[in-house]
Amino acid sequence: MCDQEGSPAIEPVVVVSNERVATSVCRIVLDAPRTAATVEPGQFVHLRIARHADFILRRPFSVHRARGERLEILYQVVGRGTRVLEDARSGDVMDVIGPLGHGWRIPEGTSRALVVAGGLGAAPMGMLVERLAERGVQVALAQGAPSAGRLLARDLFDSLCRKSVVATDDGSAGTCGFVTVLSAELLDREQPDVVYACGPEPMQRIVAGQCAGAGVPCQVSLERLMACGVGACLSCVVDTHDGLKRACVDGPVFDAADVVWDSGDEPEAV
Amino acid sequence: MCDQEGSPAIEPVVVVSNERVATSVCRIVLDAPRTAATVEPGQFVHLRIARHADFILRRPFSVHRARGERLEILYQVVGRGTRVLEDARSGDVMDVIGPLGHGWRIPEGTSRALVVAGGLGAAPMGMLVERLAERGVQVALAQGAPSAGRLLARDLFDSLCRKSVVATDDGSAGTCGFVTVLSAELLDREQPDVVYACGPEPMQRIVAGQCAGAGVPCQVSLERLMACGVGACLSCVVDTHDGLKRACVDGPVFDAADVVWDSGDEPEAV
Amino acid sequence: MSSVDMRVRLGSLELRNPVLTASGTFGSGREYADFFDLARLGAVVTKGVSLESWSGNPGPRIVETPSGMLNSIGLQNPGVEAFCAKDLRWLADRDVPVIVNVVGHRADEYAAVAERLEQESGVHALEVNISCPNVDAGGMAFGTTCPAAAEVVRSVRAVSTKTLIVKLSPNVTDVTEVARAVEAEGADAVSLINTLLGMVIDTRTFKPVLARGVGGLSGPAVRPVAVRMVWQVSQAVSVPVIGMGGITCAEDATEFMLAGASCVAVGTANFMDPTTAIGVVSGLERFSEEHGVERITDLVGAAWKTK
Amino acid sequence: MSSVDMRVRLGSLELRNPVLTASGTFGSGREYADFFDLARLGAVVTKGVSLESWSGNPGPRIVETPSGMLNSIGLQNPGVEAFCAKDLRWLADRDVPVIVNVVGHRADEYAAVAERLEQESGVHALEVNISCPNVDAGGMAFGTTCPAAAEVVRSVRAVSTKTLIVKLSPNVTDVTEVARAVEAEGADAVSLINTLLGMVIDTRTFKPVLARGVGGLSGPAVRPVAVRMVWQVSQAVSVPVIGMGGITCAEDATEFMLAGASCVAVGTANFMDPTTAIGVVSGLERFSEEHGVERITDLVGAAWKTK
Ligand SMILES: Cc1cc2nc3c(=O)[nH]c(=O)nc-3n(C[C@H](O)[C@H](O)[C@H](O)COP(=O)(O)OP(=O)(O)OC[C@H]3O[C@@H](n4cnc5c(N)ncnc54)[C@H](O)[C@@H]3O)c2cc1C
Ligand SMILES: Cc1cc2nc3c(=O)[nH]c(=O)nc-3n(C[C@H](O)[C@H](O)[C@H](O)COP(=O)(O)OP(=O)(O)OC[C@H]3O[C@@H](n4cnc5c(N)ncnc54)[C@H](O)[C@@H]3O)c2cc1C
Ligand SMILES: Cc1cc2nc3c(=O)[nH]c(=O)nc-3n(C[C@H](O)[C@H](O)[C@H](O)COP(=O)(O)O)c2cc1C
Ligand SMILES: Cc1cc2nc3c(=O)[nH]c(=O)nc-3n(C[C@H](O)[C@H](O)[C@H](O)COP(=O)(O)O)c2cc1C
Ligand code: FES
Ligand code: FES
Repeated sequence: MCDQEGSPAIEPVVVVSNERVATSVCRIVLDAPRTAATVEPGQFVHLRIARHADFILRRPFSVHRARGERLEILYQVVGRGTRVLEDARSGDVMDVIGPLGHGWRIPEGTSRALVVAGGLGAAPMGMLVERLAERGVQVALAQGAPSAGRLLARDLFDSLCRKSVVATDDGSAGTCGFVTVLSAELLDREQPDVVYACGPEPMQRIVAGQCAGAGVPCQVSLERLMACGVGACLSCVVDTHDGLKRACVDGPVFDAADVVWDSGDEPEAV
Repeated sequence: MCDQEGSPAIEPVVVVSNERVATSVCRIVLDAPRTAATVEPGQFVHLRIARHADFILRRPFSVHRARGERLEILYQVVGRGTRVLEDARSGDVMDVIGPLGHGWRIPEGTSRALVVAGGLGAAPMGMLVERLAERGVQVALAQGAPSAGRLLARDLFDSLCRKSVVATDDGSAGTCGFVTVLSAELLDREQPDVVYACGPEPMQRIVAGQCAGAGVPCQVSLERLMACGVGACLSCVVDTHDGLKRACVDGPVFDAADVVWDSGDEPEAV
Repeated sequence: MSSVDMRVRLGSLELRNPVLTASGTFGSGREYADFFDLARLGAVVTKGVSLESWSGNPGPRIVETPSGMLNSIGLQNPGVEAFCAKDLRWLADRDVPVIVNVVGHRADEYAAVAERLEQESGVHALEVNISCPNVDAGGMAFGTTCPAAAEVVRSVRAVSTKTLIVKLSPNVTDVTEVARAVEAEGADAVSLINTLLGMVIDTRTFKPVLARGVGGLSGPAVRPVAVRMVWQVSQAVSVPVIGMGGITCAEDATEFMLAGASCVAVGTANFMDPTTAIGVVSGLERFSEEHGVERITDLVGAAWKTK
Repeated sequence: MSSVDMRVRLGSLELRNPVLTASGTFGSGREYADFFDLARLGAVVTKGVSLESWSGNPGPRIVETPSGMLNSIGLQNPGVEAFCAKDLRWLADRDVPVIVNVVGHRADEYAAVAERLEQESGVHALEVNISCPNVDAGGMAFGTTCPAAAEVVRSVRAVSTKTLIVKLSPNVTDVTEVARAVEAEGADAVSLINTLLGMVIDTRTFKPVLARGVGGLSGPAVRPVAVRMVWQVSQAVSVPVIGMGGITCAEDATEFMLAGASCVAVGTANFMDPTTAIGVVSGLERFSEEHGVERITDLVGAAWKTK
């Protein structure tokens, strides 16, 4: 899809709506004609949440959906910026740089795809699932979250996926456990031509391993702290077998096989 | 009045209204029961306009009027803080430290007073004129501004003052020229027992000189950049014949005769 | 009541908690007594006190900067006698340890102030300020070279039995050198950072905003520099470090303690919210409880100790 | 069209306006070509280039701070050969002067890079970076002592006929000493400030946020320190000064020019708004017109010259 990806620009955007859709997760809809018209699945925007605030950097957010002139973003409230974003009211003006990065790729002749989303990893999957459905690809989707209250975009996924299953850490919905249990099953049962994974890095690493084992190509969307978002500052590097890459322009989507995953002794897991 | 001045406290306040009342001047009404109940004419509040902004200090504003549980502030939009303040909407929450400072004093047996206000110098005169009227003091008021569109609180002053005249630099209202022309006249014609002056420092210096000449006691309200507002940081010092004083606690109102006025070669004048 | 042991030691002095006020930002404490009970603080650090009265610098004395401010107060103070008669007398009844910030133009002036304060039982410690950027003679001039710093500390140490804290300047190539030099002269603790030398120019007048031209930068803007220096100094000396620079809340204070500070001081933030310091006290307590920290001192230097 | 003469000189190099990009914040310019025509800049300053390729530091490499950020990129770059083949080739067609930021672990490495670039007509000036706080060997180590700084500049000067700019570190007691030392070795200009050494500690992990621990502080937070140092250095040396540190708009840039900077560079602000630099160009032009300034150079040092 990369060839179709439009060149980035700064676009002033107007907040259309901004409300909570799950525990500590909100959906903000932005009026952003230019970006909405050119963004591809898996790309992101670099959002300037506030001017004259005590934090200066933009914040990168995947585009969950683009409908008409509007962008839809799902964001989790984790720190200063997202706390300020949560207070945005309809009519507020901000600006984005976008569309940015290389998104999901749909290999020629793909007929079956498996989508694995952990937590906010569901955010970049909205446009992807829509595109896959358009292309007549049969989609199986496995979503994981800490609890039922944190599952995202269920209606969208249920309506567009042939199979859509969930796992929660506390068992409050679907299978009790990590989404990686479901991905293992589905990888085996659905025999997908390609797997798309996004979520906490340890989860992506595990899914990448499962796909490597099954010999199925896997794409992952990686998160890094980003300053410029356009490839200039080298703050977002990802270690790949082909050297250091920039998540903002060479990614955020990478072939899992290219990524040099770190040891995996992180505390968290999904 | 000082003895009556309440001890300062931090009070969360809610914006009731905030609108433009003159060229580049707005009036904000704050719901602030404690401060409104204890503030005396000439005192000020130290307003925290925003948290998490790139500017960190509070901003000092005179209380123009205190009615019931509400404070009325007249402020000119001059920089970062007041630009942000201008965007405040009703319902927004801020906090003030107040009431602060020593306000206007009404000497025993005052029967006639002259009030001289230049520009935003009208702000601290609202409560003063109200108090003088309550005490049955006959008030003559001279107000100056660059142009008619910048005259403030006309209705209040006209309704409470026996005599209320204006001067504008461009002659668009009242006398064409500086308010100091009017103050000279009124000082002579009204024979006031006391004169109250607030406005740009050069104007206050001139009025102070006129009063000294006429042998009439004069009080002035001086502005200084303020960090703490409570007497701790020494950023607001005023040079007096009795040594350095702090505008925030020893003032902002001083006896003009105590102030060591600087040379007076400032560019501006009123 | 809290289970956390909040007590900390500075030389022979024990404080009920590690939260102090930064010199010059809290007056003599009196100005903030309307807002909370000073006895809830670890100690009050007074503004700079000199032998004779100093009139400070002409105004404007402050200007705001992004997430910070510049000040050029210039150590205005009534001199040690008036200080003892007024501020110290008032503080005596407040049940809070008092640390007096000492300034001078020459080493012997510092010593003279220390000598005068030696008689005052109400003074629990001295903070020798060799790092004020706002005076021409003395101040920072002493804090930026090891020999000069050592000389001042030596002369004060010679006349004072009180806990001796030396306030270090961040405007140096290697802050650990000066820290070692003053430790060698008998300092019981070091405090840092004082302000970073800065300037703001008014594009309307084409002149610096501050009458004196330069001023000292403080506030959240300097916090990363302060944390870095506390990290360096706490590993270079064995005496306790008092960390400050942009602390606005308990989380900021925790950063300093993890970096190696045994105590923290709240300065510019007092102007933003007069209750910041006690908020830091309760916040540190809560943080320690949540993290199962029994003694607040267990946090000190955790960022490098457990390395 | 504007009546203001915006041209400035750096040694033998004439720039069409005084606005540059700060090294490391603008890539090779290519990354920002989508946002505006680079030919509108005074010059593009590239990221640091070393003899061989450097892989930089592990991540996280950045963290935000109040009105600023820390970075510990560590001069990741493909080495001078790859730089010439890719970035320089691309820049060649852009009708904008190119200033290459040069880094090395040893003086002879700096010289080797300079020697290689001597052949490149597409390189208009070198900015010798002796002030990067993010590498162990070299970098800031050279910028904090006069002899080391002098040695690097001498070795580069010996092999390069290009306009030589030396980038100074703010992490020193007296920045004017280093400035004089490099001027004496033939520097055609000095640029400052590089980043202030800082640290942020994560109170959840008890460890520094940056993998390397310390990083370089940049952004609006440091502006007052930068303006002060430009003010000092521009009065201490006779070569032009390139001022930077927290510039976000024309007014900020004006402060630097009034303080004594002949040119200004926009760094961290590019991340906030990619069009900041050209906004500064037009803003400086407007400001000059409004103030009846015919030559932009008339602003340089006005804050102290007219004293
Ligand atoms: C390409 C890309 C796409 C993203 N898409 C989404 C999305 O669709 N929805 C969503 O909720 N989040 C998304 N993120 C993460 C999002 O950018 C961060 O959560 C956000 O920047 C946090 O900002 P803050 O000011 O609230 O937190 P901060 O106060 O800046 O930091 C709070 C915590 O969040 C972490 N954090 C900050 N920035 C990032 C970052 N860029 N990546 C990972 N962790 C970070 C910090 O390390 C810290 O632990 C994306 C990140 C990238 C790189
Ligand atoms: C006791 C007192 C009472 C005041 N009452 C009023 C009032 O009723 N209405 C009103 O409009 N203003 C009043 N002021 C002035 C007001 O505080 C400033 O205009 C305001 O702080 C400017 O904030 P800013 O962020 O918009 O401007 P900044 O960006 O901070 O500065 C913009 C310009 O305003 C000047 N300025 C900033 N603070 C002050 C200050 N404290 N005093 C004088 N000039 C300042 C600066 O020097 C600069 O030139 C009062 C000041 C004091 C000390
Ligand atoms: C207005 C003001 C006055 C100060 N006066 C003194 C002083 O008299 N003696 C001193 O050692 N430090 C003085 N300082 C420095 C502070 O004590 C502190 O070291 C510095 O401000 C950094 O902390 P902060 O960022 O929390 O303010 C002063 C700081 C400010 C802002
Ligand atoms: C991400 C980043 C990378 C940088 N890389 C370099 C570099 O390679 N060489 C250099 O001399 N300075 C480098 N700097 C310092 C800047 O060029 C500049 O001196 C400093 O950031 C201050 O300017 P600013 O506040 O406008 O960013 C870098 C700064 C940042 C933020
Ligand atoms: S965020 Fe700057 S290079 Fe990726
Ligand atoms: S503002 Fe701090 S003493 Fe007056």
